[in-house]
Amino acid sequence: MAVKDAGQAASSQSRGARGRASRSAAAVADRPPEQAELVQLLTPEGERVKHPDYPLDITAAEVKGLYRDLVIVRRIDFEAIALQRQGELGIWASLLGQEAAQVGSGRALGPRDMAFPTYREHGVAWCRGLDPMKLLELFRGVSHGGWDPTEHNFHLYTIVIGSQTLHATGYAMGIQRDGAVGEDGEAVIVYFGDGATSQGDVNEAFIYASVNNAPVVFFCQNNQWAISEPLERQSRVPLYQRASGFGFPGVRVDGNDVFACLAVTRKAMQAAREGQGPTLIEAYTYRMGAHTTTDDPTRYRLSAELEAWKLKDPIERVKQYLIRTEQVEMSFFDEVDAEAAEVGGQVRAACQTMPDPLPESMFDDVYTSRTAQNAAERAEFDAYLDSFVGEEAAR
Amino acid sequence: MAVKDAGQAASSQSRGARGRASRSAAAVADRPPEQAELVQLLTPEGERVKHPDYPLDITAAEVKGLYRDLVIVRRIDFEAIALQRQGELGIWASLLGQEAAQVGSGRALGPRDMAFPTYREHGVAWCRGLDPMKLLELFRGVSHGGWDPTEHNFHLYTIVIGSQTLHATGYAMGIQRDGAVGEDGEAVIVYFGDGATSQGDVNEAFIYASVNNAPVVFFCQNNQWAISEPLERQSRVPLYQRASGFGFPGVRVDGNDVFACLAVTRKAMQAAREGQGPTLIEAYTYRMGAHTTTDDPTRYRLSAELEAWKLKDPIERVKQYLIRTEQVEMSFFDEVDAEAAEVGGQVRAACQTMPDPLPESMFDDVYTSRTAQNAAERAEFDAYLDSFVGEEAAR
Amino acid sequence: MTTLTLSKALNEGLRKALENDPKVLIMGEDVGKLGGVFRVTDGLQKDFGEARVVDTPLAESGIVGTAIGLALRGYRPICEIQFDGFVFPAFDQIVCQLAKMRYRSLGKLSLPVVIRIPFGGGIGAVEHHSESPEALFAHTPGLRVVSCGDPADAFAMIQQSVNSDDPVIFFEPKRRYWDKAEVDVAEGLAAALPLDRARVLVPGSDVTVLTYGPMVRTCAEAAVAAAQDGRSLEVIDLRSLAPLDTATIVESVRKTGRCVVVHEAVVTGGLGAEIAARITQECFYQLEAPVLRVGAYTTPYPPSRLEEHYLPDLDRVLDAVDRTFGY
Amino acid sequence: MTTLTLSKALNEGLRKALENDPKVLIMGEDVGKLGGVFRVTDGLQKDFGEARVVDTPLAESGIVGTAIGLALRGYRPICEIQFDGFVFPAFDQIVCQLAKMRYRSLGKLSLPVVIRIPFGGGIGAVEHHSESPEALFAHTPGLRVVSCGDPADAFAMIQQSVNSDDPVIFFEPKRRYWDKAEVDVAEGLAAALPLDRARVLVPGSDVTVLTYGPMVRTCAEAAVAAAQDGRSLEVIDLRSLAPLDTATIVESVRKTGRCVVVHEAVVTGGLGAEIAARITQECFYQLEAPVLRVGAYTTPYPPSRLEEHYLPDLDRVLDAVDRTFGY
Ligand SMILES: Cc1ncc(C[n+]2csc(CCOP(=O)(O)OP(=O)(O)O)c2C)c(N)n1
Ligand SMILES: Cc1ncc(C[n+]2csc(CCOP(=O)(O)OP(=O)(O)O)c2C)c(N)n1
Ligand SMILES: [Mg+2]
Ligand SMILES: [Mg+2]
Repeated sequence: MAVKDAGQAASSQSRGARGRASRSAAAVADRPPEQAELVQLLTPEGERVKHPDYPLDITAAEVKGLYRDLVIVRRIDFEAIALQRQGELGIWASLLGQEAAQVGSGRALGPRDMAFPTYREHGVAWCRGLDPMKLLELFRGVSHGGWDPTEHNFHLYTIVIGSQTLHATGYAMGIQRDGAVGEDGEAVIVYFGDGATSQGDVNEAFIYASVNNAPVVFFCQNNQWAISEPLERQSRVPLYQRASGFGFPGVRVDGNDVFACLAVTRKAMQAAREGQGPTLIEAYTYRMGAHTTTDDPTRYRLSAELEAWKLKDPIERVKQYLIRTEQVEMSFFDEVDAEAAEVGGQVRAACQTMPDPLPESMFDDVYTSRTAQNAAERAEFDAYLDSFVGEEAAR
Repeated sequence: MAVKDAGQAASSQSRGARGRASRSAAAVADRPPEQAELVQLLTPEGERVKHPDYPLDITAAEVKGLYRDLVIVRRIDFEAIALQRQGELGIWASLLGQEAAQVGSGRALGPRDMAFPTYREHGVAWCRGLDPMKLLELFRGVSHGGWDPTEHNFHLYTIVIGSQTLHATGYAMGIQRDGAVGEDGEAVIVYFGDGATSQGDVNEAFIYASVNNAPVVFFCQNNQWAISEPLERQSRVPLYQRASGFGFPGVRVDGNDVFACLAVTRKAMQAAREGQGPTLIEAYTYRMGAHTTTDDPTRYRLSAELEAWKLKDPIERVKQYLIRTEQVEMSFFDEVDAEAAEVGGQVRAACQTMPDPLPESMFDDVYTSRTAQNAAERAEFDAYLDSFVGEEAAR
Repeated sequence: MTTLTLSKALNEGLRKALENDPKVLIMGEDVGKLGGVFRVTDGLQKDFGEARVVDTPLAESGIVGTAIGLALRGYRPICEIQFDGFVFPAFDQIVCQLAKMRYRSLGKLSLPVVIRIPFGGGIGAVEHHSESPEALFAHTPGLRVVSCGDPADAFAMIQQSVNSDDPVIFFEPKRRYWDKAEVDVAEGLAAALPLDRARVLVPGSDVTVLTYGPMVRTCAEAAVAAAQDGRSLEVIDLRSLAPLDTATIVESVRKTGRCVVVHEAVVTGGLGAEIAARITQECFYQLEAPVLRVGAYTTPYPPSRLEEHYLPDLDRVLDAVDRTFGY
Repeated sequence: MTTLTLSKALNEGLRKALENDPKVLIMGEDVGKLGGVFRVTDGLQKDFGEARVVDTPLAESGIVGTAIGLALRGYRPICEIQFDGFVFPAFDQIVCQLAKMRYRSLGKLSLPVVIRIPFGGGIGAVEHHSESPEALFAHTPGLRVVSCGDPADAFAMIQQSVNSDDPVIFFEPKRRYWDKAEVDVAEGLAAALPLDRARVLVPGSDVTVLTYGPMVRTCAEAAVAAAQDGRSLEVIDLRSLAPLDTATIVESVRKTGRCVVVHEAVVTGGLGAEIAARITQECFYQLEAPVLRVGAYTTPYPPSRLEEHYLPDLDRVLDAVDRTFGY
């Protein structure tokens, strides 16, 4: 069929050679080759490697702490998936595979820094000190979030893709106006996915951040997939390069390497705090699970890909490193597992006994104070509910 | 006042050193220096210069043609401003200073190429063969455009900043599906301003164009101002560099040099037609007049800036080149002036006698066929109008 | 006749549209291999190729904006917006460009673009996945806004929408995707009710109940329940929300003298307001009671554990019917 | 008392807000040196600095999105959208984020953001510069939507909006920017009518005329004209479009028994629909005639040479008043 063929031609063009080399006046020719440097400090085999720009002095206690975080957040995630299967949660967005990106970046934050998550940053939430139950409330349908973002400097989850990047940028502009940039400054980190980079809002955030030189770090977890769409549907060049077009630095880090994520985020946050403006970090990682518990990835991706990434597991390499460097007793791993199991058990128990919100609560918090209309509707609702009480009693 | 100071600190940071050099892993360090190459083929003094990537063989007749275009579009613009002052037009957006960018790019198009303008592309409209009256209809308030875009492959003016970049990209995706890419292919050019580069839509267009490798040329007339806002409010790096972040070439051209605009656009269009995908062209120019006839630029910019740009006038340099190279008799300039005056006179006369649309016409073309509601509202309107006829007769 | 879910009926309708006209395209997030999160486009990319069933970047303004460009080039794109709550990034392209291009061009340009939006709640979803924004589009001249209430209409109306040279915002009642009914897939569109016409679903004499989308089934059930109480409801599925089929509505209300409008959207400023205002104007002397509106309360959509209280249901419809007899 | 144009009254109100609270910011396109295309922010950047009166990039979603972030950090941003037709790129941030953040956070977060929008037609402008999109916001719970009709209200209401901890969409009647009236600039807000209250502008007894924004003056003039014909109009300036001050409205209509709602927006699905539906429900037994709506026809905004026919004017208001006596 003619049109179909034309279409195929169109799509093969987009994969074919683009003849860029012959266009020397074009800016693109000056870009670095696409095999971009991936900052890595710990290999999948657990070997420590050095990087000139990211020296990382890390104590055994710190490494153990990171390992503990990684194991616990994976366990919480695991429990949540099980709870969803049992009908206790409406849905769950798993972080499986992204633990290092989240724990590494989350542990790079100071208490006064502010974090803006998407809907998948359970590991960051953990690092910030948020009670995991708050996350479960959301996925259970008991609240839309409802925690106090100022308590742990961890904003509410944002579901509309990309929106929070502008909120984070505005917040960072507020830090500037508060005079809180400079020595002992504050900064913001905002999380988003590879798919999110296509949204207008995210690109506008890059613009507002760069023209204002705002203290915000854009942390993109490139987990290779936006639901069923591979990265090629969003970009034909590595995502960290996007930043250069807006005039600020971009860096790609091994997102399964908790050391590298920690070091790269620390440096970018410190630069932001000191007034050096935004950085885009692309954490190159992989979504090991389904997009959410309602998704079926077997429809769109090959298991071979998954298998390849399993070899790069973010937790295993820290374990190997600890073993290799003899920084721990073997019992340490069992202790962490036991602790994780306990946290998991608490999560499970608390979720199963979580009460539903009161029906009338749906009328609360629409405005600062209750409006006449809101009060009238609520009264109408109460009366309506009451009308059943008699009926039920009569039965 | 503390907050004010903090704010000032914030804004001075954005101008100060950003310590980029010390962040070597960052992509930005690999970018070319900011004194970007500006493609120029004709100096302000009218001297022809060569550029290795843009050889331009141009006959005397062609140069004369370009000169004629430049003078005539400036004259139409001049008439329109006068007509607005006389109350014949509601508003006018002047192209003064941008003639070369528009004529150079406009003359680079083939008849089958499609152009998507903003609201200021009167010079491109001229090159495409659109009757200037159509533009005046819009600015007079007689229509919202209303010409047939397929007649001259020149789309309607678009007023919402940036929207048309997506339309152009979609159109280019249609060209791909029609199999009209390749030898003897078609391509699209879309115009937008420096301010427009901040809109989400424009950045989304870059994404759609690049992942599809669509045959579209993004032609940004950087006239240094978005109404009262200088370029620094939109970007801290040259705009042509934006493209590299999306993985396609960007090039900066002297927007007051009609030869360079012609050559650079020709090459980009040809690349697009052949399947090499999008290019961003930044035509570096200057808005010599007010943003529109209702604007007062003395409120926000210094006349010195204007004076400096006057020396780079896009028409004068072609005239000097023609004189210098002795390609024309001096009478040629008088002939062109006379022709321009005649076109101007026609425009003036036609505008002054342009009838208002019929009141009932406002009900037309909402849907393909008239809906019952539309018919009812129209009938109601007719009856209402009729009710005055009696009254007026009675007076 | 085949028994199809509403989702599958849409799928079959889309398949016909793709078969009938090579210019028809489907575009959206995850519409390809995945077949959309509700599987409405299941299998279509496999059969029609990646150039006709297009997984787009994650950017809704881009989806609609490029669809407009494709339409200008002669294509007939069908855009999928993944959930109701994610149409807003595309709002500007829809209301300023899609809706106005014909008018702007004095009729020289047509934009035969369909925007499919799964809408409404009741599926236990998280925030932004249960919205009912149809009134925002119905207030925008130049758009056709429709919603299907059952598989047969889903099958026919999606094809009619694709055939329309006007842009169509096509609202799909997501909680009814799994409802089944008989659909005549072989049948052409000749016998189908025109896209802009309401349908008297249940004839009746005491009260007119006007509804659309997910509430069609609810109201049909209400009619059955009311009949047991000896009350005869005339249930009308509006189908076209803009323009409204005022003739059918008015005819019914003139007959019954009572009217209840039911939708999931927030009552305040919802489509029910327009319908009530218009009916009151046209049937002032026939109305025995004011037109009552049943819909969501004037709050954001609550967490899903509360949605059964928030959304109208059979009881609230019957309650309103009762109240119309209180005047 | 000083004689001020509505534009200058807003300017003075904004100045007070900036003076009273260092957290108040103004942000938008061209609000700095230029003072906005309508000069509403004239001189404010000069006096309060670039950190408090901010020329933003040309991106409305960015304006509102970063304003939300600034509000989360404790600031009180006032965003200017340059024209009504350019608010749509920010629509997503407004309806999904700004309107819902308090609800989402169970009251823990406030977003005291004001979005100023010059709206309406009648100034001979090109496309997208004469829109009346207020109904789209009034259908969105969580937003306050207000409009001022004269300089005194402009001065007070803009300050009240800045003081509100709820987000406020503030519609400014652009064709009345140059209307002059006495304003007491020295006076504080204590004596001002609360932001959510309607005002009986012209007391009367025969017909209630409800309106807001640019049509306030038109309706006041209609009252004068009607008085000459011996008809007494009660003109109410709604001021708050969401939530509506139903008490004031209902009290008036119960008294007059007749009502006309006037706005520039398209009648179909406009705010008048909600008002008419609600009045009919509350005043069913008192209404002598259906609530009539006067507004724009159901078409896109036409070229400006036609706008006098498209927009409601004094004659069309009087015509509707006449018609309410035809029942
Ligand atoms: C504006 C918007 N459009 C669509 C969606 C539906 N949606 C939810 S997640 C998702 C994919 C996100 O991909 P990515 O940004 O890579 O993040 P990831 O889920 O992989 O972490 C989509 C399309 C949404 N939430 N918001
Ligand atoms: C979405 C949108 N926002 C705001 C405006 C108002 N506006 C019209 S022109 C303009 C400046 C445009 O600047 P630029 O893109 O540089 O183009 P130029 O006018 O300089 O050619 C603005 C803000 C608009 N038309 N559309
Ligand atoms: Mg992803
Ligand atoms: Mg400009």
